[in-house]
Amino acid sequence: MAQQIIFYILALAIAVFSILAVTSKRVIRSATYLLFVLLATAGLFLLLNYHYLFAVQVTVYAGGIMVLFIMSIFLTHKPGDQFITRMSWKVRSSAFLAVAGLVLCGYIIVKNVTRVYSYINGNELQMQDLGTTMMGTEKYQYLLPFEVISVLLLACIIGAILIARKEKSPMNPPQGDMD
Amino acid sequence: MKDIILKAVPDAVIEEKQKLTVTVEPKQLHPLIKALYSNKELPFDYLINLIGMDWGEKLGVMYLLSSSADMSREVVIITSTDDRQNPLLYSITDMYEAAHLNEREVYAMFGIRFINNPDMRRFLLDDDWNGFPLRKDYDADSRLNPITIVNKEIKDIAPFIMEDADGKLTEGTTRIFDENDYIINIGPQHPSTHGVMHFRTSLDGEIVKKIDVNSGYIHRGIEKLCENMTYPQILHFTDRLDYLSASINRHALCMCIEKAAEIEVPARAEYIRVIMDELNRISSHLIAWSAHCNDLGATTAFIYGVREREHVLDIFDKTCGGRLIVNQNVVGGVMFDIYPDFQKDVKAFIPYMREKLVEYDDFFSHNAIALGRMVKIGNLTREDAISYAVTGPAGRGSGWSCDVRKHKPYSLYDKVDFREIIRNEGDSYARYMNRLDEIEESLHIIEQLVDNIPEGEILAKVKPIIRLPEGQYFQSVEAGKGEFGVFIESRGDKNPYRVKFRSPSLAAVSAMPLICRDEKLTDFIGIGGSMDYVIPDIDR
Amino acid sequence: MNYSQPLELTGIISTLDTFFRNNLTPFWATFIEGALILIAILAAYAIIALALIYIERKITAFFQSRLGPNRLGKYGVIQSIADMVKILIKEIIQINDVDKFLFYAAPFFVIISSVLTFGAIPFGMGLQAVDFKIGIIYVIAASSLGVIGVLLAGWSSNNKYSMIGAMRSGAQFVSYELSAAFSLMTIVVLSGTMQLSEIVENQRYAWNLFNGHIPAMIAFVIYLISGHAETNRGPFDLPEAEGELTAGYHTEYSGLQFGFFYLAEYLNMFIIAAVATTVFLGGWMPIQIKGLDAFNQVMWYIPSYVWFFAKTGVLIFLSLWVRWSFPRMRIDLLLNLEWKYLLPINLVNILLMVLMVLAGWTLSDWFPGLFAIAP
Amino acid sequence: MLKFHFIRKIFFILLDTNNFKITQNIPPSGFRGADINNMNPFIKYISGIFTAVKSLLGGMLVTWRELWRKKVTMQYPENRDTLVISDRWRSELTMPHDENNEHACTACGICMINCPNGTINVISKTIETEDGKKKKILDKHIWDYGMCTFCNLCVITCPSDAIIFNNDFEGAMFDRSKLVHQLNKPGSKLREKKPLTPKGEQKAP
Repeated sequence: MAQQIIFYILALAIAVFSILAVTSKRVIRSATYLLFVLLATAGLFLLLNYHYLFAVQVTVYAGGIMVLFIMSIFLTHKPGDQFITRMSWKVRSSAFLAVAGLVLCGYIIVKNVTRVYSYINGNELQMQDLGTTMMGTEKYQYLLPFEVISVLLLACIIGAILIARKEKSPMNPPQGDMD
Repeated sequence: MKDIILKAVPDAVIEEKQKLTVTVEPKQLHPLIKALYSNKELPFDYLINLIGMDWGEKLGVMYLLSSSADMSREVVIITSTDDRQNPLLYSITDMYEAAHLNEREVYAMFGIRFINNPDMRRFLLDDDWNGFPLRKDYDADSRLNPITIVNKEIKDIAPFIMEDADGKLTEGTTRIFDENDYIINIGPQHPSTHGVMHFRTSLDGEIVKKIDVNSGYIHRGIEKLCENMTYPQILHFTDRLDYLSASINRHALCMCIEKAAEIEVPARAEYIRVIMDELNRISSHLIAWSAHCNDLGATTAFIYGVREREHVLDIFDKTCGGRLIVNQNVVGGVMFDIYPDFQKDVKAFIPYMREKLVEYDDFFSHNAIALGRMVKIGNLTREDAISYAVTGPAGRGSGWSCDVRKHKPYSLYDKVDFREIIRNEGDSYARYMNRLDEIEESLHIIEQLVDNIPEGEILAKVKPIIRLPEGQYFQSVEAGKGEFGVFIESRGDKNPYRVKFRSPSLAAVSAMPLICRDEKLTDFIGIGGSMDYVIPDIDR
Repeated sequence: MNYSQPLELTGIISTLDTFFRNNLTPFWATFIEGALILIAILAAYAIIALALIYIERKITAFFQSRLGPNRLGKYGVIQSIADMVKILIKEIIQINDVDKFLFYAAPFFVIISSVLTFGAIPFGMGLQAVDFKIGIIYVIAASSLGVIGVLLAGWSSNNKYSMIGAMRSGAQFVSYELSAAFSLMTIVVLSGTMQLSEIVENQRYAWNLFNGHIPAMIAFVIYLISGHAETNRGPFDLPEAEGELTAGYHTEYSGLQFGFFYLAEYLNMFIIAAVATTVFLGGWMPIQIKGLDAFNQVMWYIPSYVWFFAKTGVLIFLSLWVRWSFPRMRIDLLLNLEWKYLLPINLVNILLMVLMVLAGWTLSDWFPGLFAIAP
Repeated sequence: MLKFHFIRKIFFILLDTNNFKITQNIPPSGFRGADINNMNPFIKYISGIFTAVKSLLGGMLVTWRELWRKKVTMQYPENRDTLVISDRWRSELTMPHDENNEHACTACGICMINCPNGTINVISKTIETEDGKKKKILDKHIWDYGMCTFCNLCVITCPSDAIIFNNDFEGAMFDRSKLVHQLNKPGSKLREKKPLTPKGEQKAP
């Protein structure tokens, strides 16, 4: 019963803050509401004893992505200002996309409901298994994708630095060697 | 030198007073100073003091110029205008950066505007102040300038008067900051401005783009007050200028009066004065060190420095009953003789201080973080130091030999042996190390004097009412922050006609916008600590 | 492990647990136990914070040749309680032109993140509220929430100083979190588990600091530095650098809201020390020498929480010592330190540790008779 | 809302390594580390770390030693009995009265004239002495503690050494009007001429 109560509280929080996140007129507040949604989701994982997912959700989404979000919102123009959505075709198309996404998710969930159920009732995942799965080279193990993604990320980082440096160059002509 | 002057301005009036004095018409002022500034043998590139004057019907300015190479060579240049309604004189800011704030101060106090000065706002006073306080016909009625409790917007618009090639004057305004600048206020109420200083700082991210210096929040009108007081009464004001070098400042004023009144100071008094001066310098440098460290974030260092200073203050306390405001020098000698244990206390202090200097070295001078915060930060070149008239440990940190004690020895300084500490790096670290080394030199001076204090009187015979003969009198000393100067114009009364103090801190503050440009905001505070200014010295 | 441990709290706790389970339905038993744990954690949080504030003021004073608080109570011991009362009854100043919701929410982020982390610390045998299998990741995750509070506080205050402080804090936190996490990961490689209780258990005869010798020591130093930087203290207090930013991101806060930031700052210092103790210095485990049963038994008489707080106390003292000896860093020096020194060293270090563990060069591999747990 | 322009800038600073000053290339004068100019970059990097750590540990050693030294704090209200205030300390202007309630002030007003900021107010009254001569004597000698700058001019100029500064430094009051002191005691009168003591004895103890 306790689990159910907590589940309903979390579900309510997710629902309310999701709506607030999209209806708030201030982008910085939207980001904060989104953060609450992500935290509540992490709470759901915790409820399911998915500790690793919980921690990853908090670190990556709440700690990492949201810090990035907030910092980049600070960098945008006037984040505290209320904005007005004028172009209604955008609203309509997003509504359509949202509904489509909902339908898709619903379909997948309904289709796989039994399998999801068995996952939930399964044993807690061992960290060792997770580690070997990620770093292994056999079938259903992910070393190659892991490495590919890290190379991709490295490329992204280098690209970002290049772009950021370009911004300065007209004011700051390159001085001698760049070490 | 006379040749140069006469060659530049044939009809200049040259007089041999206490200093070589040249009087010229306003039109000829700029060519004359230009000639002095740019002569090859001994360029007069150091503007010691810029003094506004009100001679009754005429308003004018006196320039005390000197050469950075040989500071004992000085020349006084006087110019004046009859027009009391709209007095206009020519600016020398194109040669001397130090003239900027000084000319603005003269504008605030006398209403003289300077042609070609790009920023002719009033310094030390509000823009809407009624009247010009240092004029003789100033109406000090408090109803004219009521105390307001409403916030005043600070205007970013600076007026100027420019003269073009064919002598046409145009008035205009410039903006100090762009509209899109991100300006933050460092001060007037700020933990690290060392007083009530107001730097308006425009930032580009963390980097300081431009600084606008505002001061005058504690301006007390000391120069005006002096005009209505007798000479002994003026003395106690000097303690309240740069309160950290109280004794040294007062020494300067006393010497100025003594020279003018031809009073011979007893030898014992001279010894006591110099020892007190050097102790005062140590305490001033200790505070500077502590405050600098504190500005860099090392609170502990602050407490250590103040702890050592306490020993100096105890000696002051026992000698003359004052700690910060020492109140020791009077015209003709010193107010109090040394107390019986004076020598013992001083001699105990010297080894103690030496030991602590080593400790400071271990604690802070080589700390990797501190080095990162000081080395190559706040660079002030020798040329800039001279142009901005930054003297004292800061000027000597830029490689400029500017110790008044060496160049224009006064009191006993030609008899004692000490080194002038000069570093050539010109950064915060050089200024920092200079202070610590100067503490050692001061200890060395005290060591030579303390055992040899001659017996005798401590006070010369002085008339009860001191009247200085008519004339203009100058005296400079090396205060803790740099060259402190006193100028007195006397009309033979018991009151001075005009008193002006040269403030070393004003020069240090005026250099701040230059050396802080393109530094980080964090370092701006640290550089401020390394320049070591004291605000009451600026807000006289 | 059948030494007698008369002062441990495990007995009381298990008695309570059996009592509740026998007399109540499982739901209510869990509920009441949860509530008790929550109260205990919050009480410990407040008490430790008050104690730390007093200790810091006192030790700082001793470093600075002063006496510190000495007016309230003997040696000023109730000074920080008086300060707490003062902060509680202080007015919370309403500020115009702030984003009210975010402004009031920000302190809670900071304090909740530190309470969450606090709950995972093993204070002693059986004294651990949350013991996940992924304990270390949990600690990293929970502590990473705090920076959001700082960012929001700085932004919503609508004050330029606060804003600069918040931006500095963001840059600083994001950078140093990497180092802190990597140095903890180095030890995860060594002990082969992320569960804090197991990590403590594994250090019975050899602390990780010594077991992993060189790489572990490097990791230890890096963890202390970056942990220090994460808590915005010591030479890394740029976000609130009172020299230039008056108080940085919490300039506009007053009363209890400021109290939250203040408490969290001290508790974060404690948490960093506690995690370092747990991971590197054997946590609550008493000093044990294999083979010397008499000695071990004597050590066990000292309760485990005393061991824990003693070790943590040493690290806190270290942190205070560093804080009051050094000047403040500058933002570029700070980022230099992280990106040019700590992170590369850390990456090399983690590789070194992996090689060491694979090659069997740890102390417990070399001298299994002395240091290994299993024979 | 200008701040966001600025914030964008701050971000670029963080990314722009050109802004990072390389501070350790040239050792400043008095720098204790090894000469790091002519080394290869890797050794420079490593030796930089060691020099830095060494200097930091040196700083920590100083604070460590300080931890065990005697503290310098004076605990003021408690140490009243042992507190030494220098004899020359100027705190409160007083007019010494002898056992006959007599003082030395002739109400000449020189102290009032010499005071730079009007702290002293000497109010005199004219009475008729027994032999019928009119004589100016002191009525009230008013001194404002709140305005005094302790410049000591009144004391050194007083021709009859009637006033001195004493050592009672605890002069704080809750009411500003209490700072205005009347120095002569009620009913006191001018001391009869005594053989003159050499002037200046009292001033410089």
